[in-house]
Amino acid sequence: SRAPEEPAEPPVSEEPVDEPIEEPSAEGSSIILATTTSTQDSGLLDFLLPIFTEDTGIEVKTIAVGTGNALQMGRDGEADVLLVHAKPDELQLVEEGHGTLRHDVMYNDFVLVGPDANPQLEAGNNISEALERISENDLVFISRGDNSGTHKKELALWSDAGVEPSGDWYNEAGVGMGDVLKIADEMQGYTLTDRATYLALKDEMDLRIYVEDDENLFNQYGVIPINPDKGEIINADGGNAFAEWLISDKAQELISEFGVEQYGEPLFIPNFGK
Amino acid sequence: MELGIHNLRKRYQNEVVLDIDDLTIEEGVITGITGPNGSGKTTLLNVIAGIEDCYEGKVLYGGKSYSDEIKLKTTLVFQKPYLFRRSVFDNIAYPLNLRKVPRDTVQEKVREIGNLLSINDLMNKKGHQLSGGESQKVALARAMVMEPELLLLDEPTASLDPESVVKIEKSLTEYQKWKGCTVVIITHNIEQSRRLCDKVICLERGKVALNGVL
Amino acid sequence: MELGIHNLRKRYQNEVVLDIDDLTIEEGVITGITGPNGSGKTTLLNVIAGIEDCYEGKVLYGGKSYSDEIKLKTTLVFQKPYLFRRSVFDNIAYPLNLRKVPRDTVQEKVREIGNLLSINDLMNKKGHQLSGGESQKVALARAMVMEPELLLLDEPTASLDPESVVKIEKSLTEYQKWKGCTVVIITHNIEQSRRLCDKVICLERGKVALNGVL
Amino acid sequence: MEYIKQGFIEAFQLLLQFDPEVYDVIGLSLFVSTSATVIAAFVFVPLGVYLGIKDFKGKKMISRLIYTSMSIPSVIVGLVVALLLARRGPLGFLGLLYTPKAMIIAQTILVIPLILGLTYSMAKNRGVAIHKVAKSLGGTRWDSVILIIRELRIDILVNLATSFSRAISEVGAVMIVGGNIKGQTRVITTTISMMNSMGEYPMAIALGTILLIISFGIHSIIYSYSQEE
Amino acid sequence: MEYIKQGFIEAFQLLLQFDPEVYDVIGLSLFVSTSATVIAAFVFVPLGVYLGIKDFKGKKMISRLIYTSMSIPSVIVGLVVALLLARRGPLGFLGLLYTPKAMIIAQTILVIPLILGLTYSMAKNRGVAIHKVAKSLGGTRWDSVILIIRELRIDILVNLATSFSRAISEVGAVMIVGGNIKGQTRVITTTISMMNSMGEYPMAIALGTILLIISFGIHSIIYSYSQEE
Ligand SMILES: Nc1ncnc2c1ncn2[C@@H]1O[C@H](COP(=O)(O)OP(=O)(O)OP(=O)(O)O)[C@@H](O)[C@H]1O
Ligand SMILES: Nc1ncnc2c1ncn2[C@@H]1O[C@H](COP(=O)(O)OP(=O)(O)OP(=O)(O)O)[C@@H](O)[C@H]1O
Ligand SMILES: [Mg+2]
Ligand SMILES: [Mg+2]
Repeated sequence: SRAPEEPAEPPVSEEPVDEPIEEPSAEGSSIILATTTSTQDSGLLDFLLPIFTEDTGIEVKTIAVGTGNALQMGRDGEADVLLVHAKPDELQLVEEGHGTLRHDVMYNDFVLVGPDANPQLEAGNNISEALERISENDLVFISRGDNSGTHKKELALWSDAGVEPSGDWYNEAGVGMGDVLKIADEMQGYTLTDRATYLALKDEMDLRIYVEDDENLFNQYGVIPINPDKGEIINADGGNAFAEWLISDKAQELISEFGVEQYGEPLFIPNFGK
Repeated sequence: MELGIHNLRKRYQNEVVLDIDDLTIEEGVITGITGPNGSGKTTLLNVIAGIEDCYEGKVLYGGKSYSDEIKLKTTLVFQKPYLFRRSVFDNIAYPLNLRKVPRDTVQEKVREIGNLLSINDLMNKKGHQLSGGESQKVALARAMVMEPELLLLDEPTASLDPESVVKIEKSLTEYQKWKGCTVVIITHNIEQSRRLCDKVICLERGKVALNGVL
Repeated sequence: MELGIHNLRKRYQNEVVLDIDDLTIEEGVITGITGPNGSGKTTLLNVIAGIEDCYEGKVLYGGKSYSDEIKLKTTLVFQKPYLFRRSVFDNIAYPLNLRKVPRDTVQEKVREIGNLLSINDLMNKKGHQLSGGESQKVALARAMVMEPELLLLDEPTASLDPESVVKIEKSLTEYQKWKGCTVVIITHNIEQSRRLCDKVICLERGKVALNGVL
Repeated sequence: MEYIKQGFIEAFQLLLQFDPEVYDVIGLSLFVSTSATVIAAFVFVPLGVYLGIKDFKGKKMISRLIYTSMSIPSVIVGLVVALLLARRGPLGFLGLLYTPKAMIIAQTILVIPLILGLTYSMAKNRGVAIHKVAKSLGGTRWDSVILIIRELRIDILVNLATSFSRAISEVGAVMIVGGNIKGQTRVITTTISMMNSMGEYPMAIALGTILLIISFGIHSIIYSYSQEE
Repeated sequence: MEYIKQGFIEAFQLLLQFDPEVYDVIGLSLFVSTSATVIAAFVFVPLGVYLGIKDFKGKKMISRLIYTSMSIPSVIVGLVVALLLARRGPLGFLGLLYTPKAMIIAQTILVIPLILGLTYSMAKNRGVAIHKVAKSLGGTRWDSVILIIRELRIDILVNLATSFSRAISEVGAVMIVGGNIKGQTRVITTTISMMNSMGEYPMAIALGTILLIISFGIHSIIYSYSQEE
């Protein structure tokens, strides 16, 4: 089959080698988007990107990695634009001059999930209290433990709750969200997860939501075009175009529609400018 | 063990390399097989030894067909001997160890056969480091030590020096007389077959061309 | 090519298997090497052929030491011949192809040598499917076809039938006379060395025990 | 168990639906891994044979290094290639990262130790006798190399099929240097890995089954070739 | 380049710091992969030799299946084992998922095709001659198997080292069935993979280097054993 050879010659990706800056418009170019696995695994990007390419003519190469890795790629100038969820780190990135600016794009929310039926943990919708009870009762907790956006969020929540998470009950897994959920299910433990991944895997597992809708659980995604000063190959126009597009009314609308059909509720809630 | 060969036909691809209607090899004597190169001698011996088992026809051992029991009483020394990568002693002891012969007896028997074939000074060498003639002697010793009722030899003295040939021939006849076993030996040496063999079969293009006493 | 061997010493582990102070092998004649099994004949031939290159001492070829040029003019037929897994024709043609001999000439030469050794009916068989004697003849043909100035033969007739032995001996002497090449042949057969060899060297325990005319 | 059964069924459905996306993924897998194996083989089969039959000082060390290199984790290969091809890396100007070419490079590096090691060990065991004969007939060492490759071609083909299998079934390196970009660098294993983390087990198993079917096909071809001989 | 250099330096720092956590990870890697290799070897080395020397109907098919199975992706092995061991799976009552035992099971399954395939091909090539001799001396087929294993022990050891290398350098299966849980199921490759996704490249390269050092050590041991013979 000849098909596979086509991508061997990506029509545009090599052009910037010769004419890195001259490109007047981003039309017909391609950008590298470093993002987290949750945006890819949930199917959001597969839904949005074809429309973006249609609108702007810019092709997007998505590299879905951990937030830590994505941020590092931004620092190294290996990506043109980032879509990640670790707000403090993102702001620092911009402050250090690696990114030009940062926009809020959307959020989804985290939920605390755990095994069916545990009266010890009816904490209402207060995440801090729930975490305290987990540690007091030595209930098994699974942490992402991999510097991902989710992991960073979790650590922040522990510190808000004034608990030092350590001990036999606290397991650091170091794998992706889906795998952590499976581990939690298997070990009958608790974990903090983004709602999208939970919804996707819910049917395979005996885990239910214990805490949700606490405003501390909001998971803000931001878009950051990378500073073109970092290297001559960076496609700044493309990156900016992507950021602009994501916060456009059209894209915000699309985001709010995504997932409604399958789960009855949107997986991500657009919030640019809110 | 008397050997009866009936309607034996062996092909490689389309070529018939053995085609023997009826042949009896007598018990308790030494039978020589000779014949030009490529006439099927080695193939015949392999068939008798049960090494080659893809052929038409029948081979009967004392009236019975090939079985595990017969296998334990039969052995073949190959034209190109293969020795194990261990000491000559272990090579010769191997068939005895297979038969769970007690250690002391093994020691004794190996020494005995080593004396008979004058290879006791090779005992500590490795099997794969021997010269052509040395390996042939060790392979013969390894076969004789198990005291087979049917001993099949494929040109066992081809690479031996004349002195060794005399010695081995002598040992072989003595041994055969003593044990009363059946020996089949392939040789190109007419003098040798005259000295050793009670009967001689001559193959030609896979057929028995001559069968009798020299 | 005259061969000069000086202070040659070859060890395996601690054992000295060759120990020759001074030995000359004359140009343009057939020299026989004999001696008991394990006396070092094969080892000596391997050293001369440049196959074995880990030894002390010197081997000189027409006064010069071993070189690529000499290698092209020298060949050895092993005691246990190894044939390539391709047709006998291709086996024999191999050394000619190595030397980039034109196709037609290759055809012709292979047929010629095949006639000489009566192996033309084997040409289409595969090298690894031959009988012991057949392989020995093919290996000899493969060596002779390259018309070496120095031809080394390790028991080349050990597995041949008597008729073939006569034929090969005759071809070999004729060939040697015709080309005037130097031939060294290991044999255990005293009759054979008497028939073939102009000079005979007898090895014993790695040393030259006899060197002269039979 | 249910998932596994379902996976098999889906494998055939997938193949029969003639979904161009699925065939693109399969095609790219085949293209990348075949290219890597062929490129590596051209240099490293001869080199492996050569090293196997040559005696030289330090051969012991080389042996150990060759065998050691066989255990280099594919993630590390991917990472190092990615760092070299990255924009700021020494070869960044080529703009190869996240393209099939980068995947071929990474897999080539990945199969080199395997091809080298398997060929080397084959030549050491069975090539030396052939080398001796070639030498005795006046051949150079390179003549021996060619002869050995021809004599042992079936075994070499099996070794190459093993290496190809390793390449087409690995995920670490292609994921890092390819990035699993839809329509561009997505191959069977990166898709499996993604399906797995999305909880779509039957689909993952289906793709795994397809991979095994491909491998079976390749071994069947080699096998029937070896029978013809 | 900088990352790579830094990685090497960090590798030695890591080893010399005697950080118990690092040594735990290395220890578990060794334990899991060694166990898997040894368990698989006990059954599948003899079986491989046996199949290699036996002539039977359907041998061609078996050949192809054995070689094909060598290309099963480790992610699939991990996934299937995880599905079997999961609480809701048929073996869930054993409670093995996310324990080192599960990792051993997965890696055993992963190396079985490799051990079987390499042994099988070795026996087919070089065992048949030995089998003939053993047969001529009155040995059964199993006697031949034992003899061949002893005669070709060095080659078998090299094959096992290759299989071990595959096991210790793979990440797909152990990641899925082990979960990379700190202090419990974290091995070298899962840590490398995690470090990579955290963007900590030098650390990843450091761990990769350590893995190669281990592998080099193992091959050195085998090598010096083979020299003694
Ligand atoms: N594996 C094989 N495939 C095809 N033909 C074979 C095979 N083995 C032997 N042959 C052929 O079968 C014939 C008989 O071979 P065999 O080895 O029995 O001869 P032999 O009488 O022992 O000869 P020699 O005296 O040379 O040892 C020969 O023509 C040989 O070429
Ligand atoms: N690889 C080896 N390692 C150790 N010893 C060896 C090796 N090869 C040969 N030998 C020993 O070297 C001696 C000479 O062997 P060689 O093969 O030269 O004898 P030969 O004169 O050709 O004997 P034959 O007439 O039996 O062929 C023998 O004692 C043999 O055991
Ligand atoms: Mg024969
Ligand atoms: Mg010899």
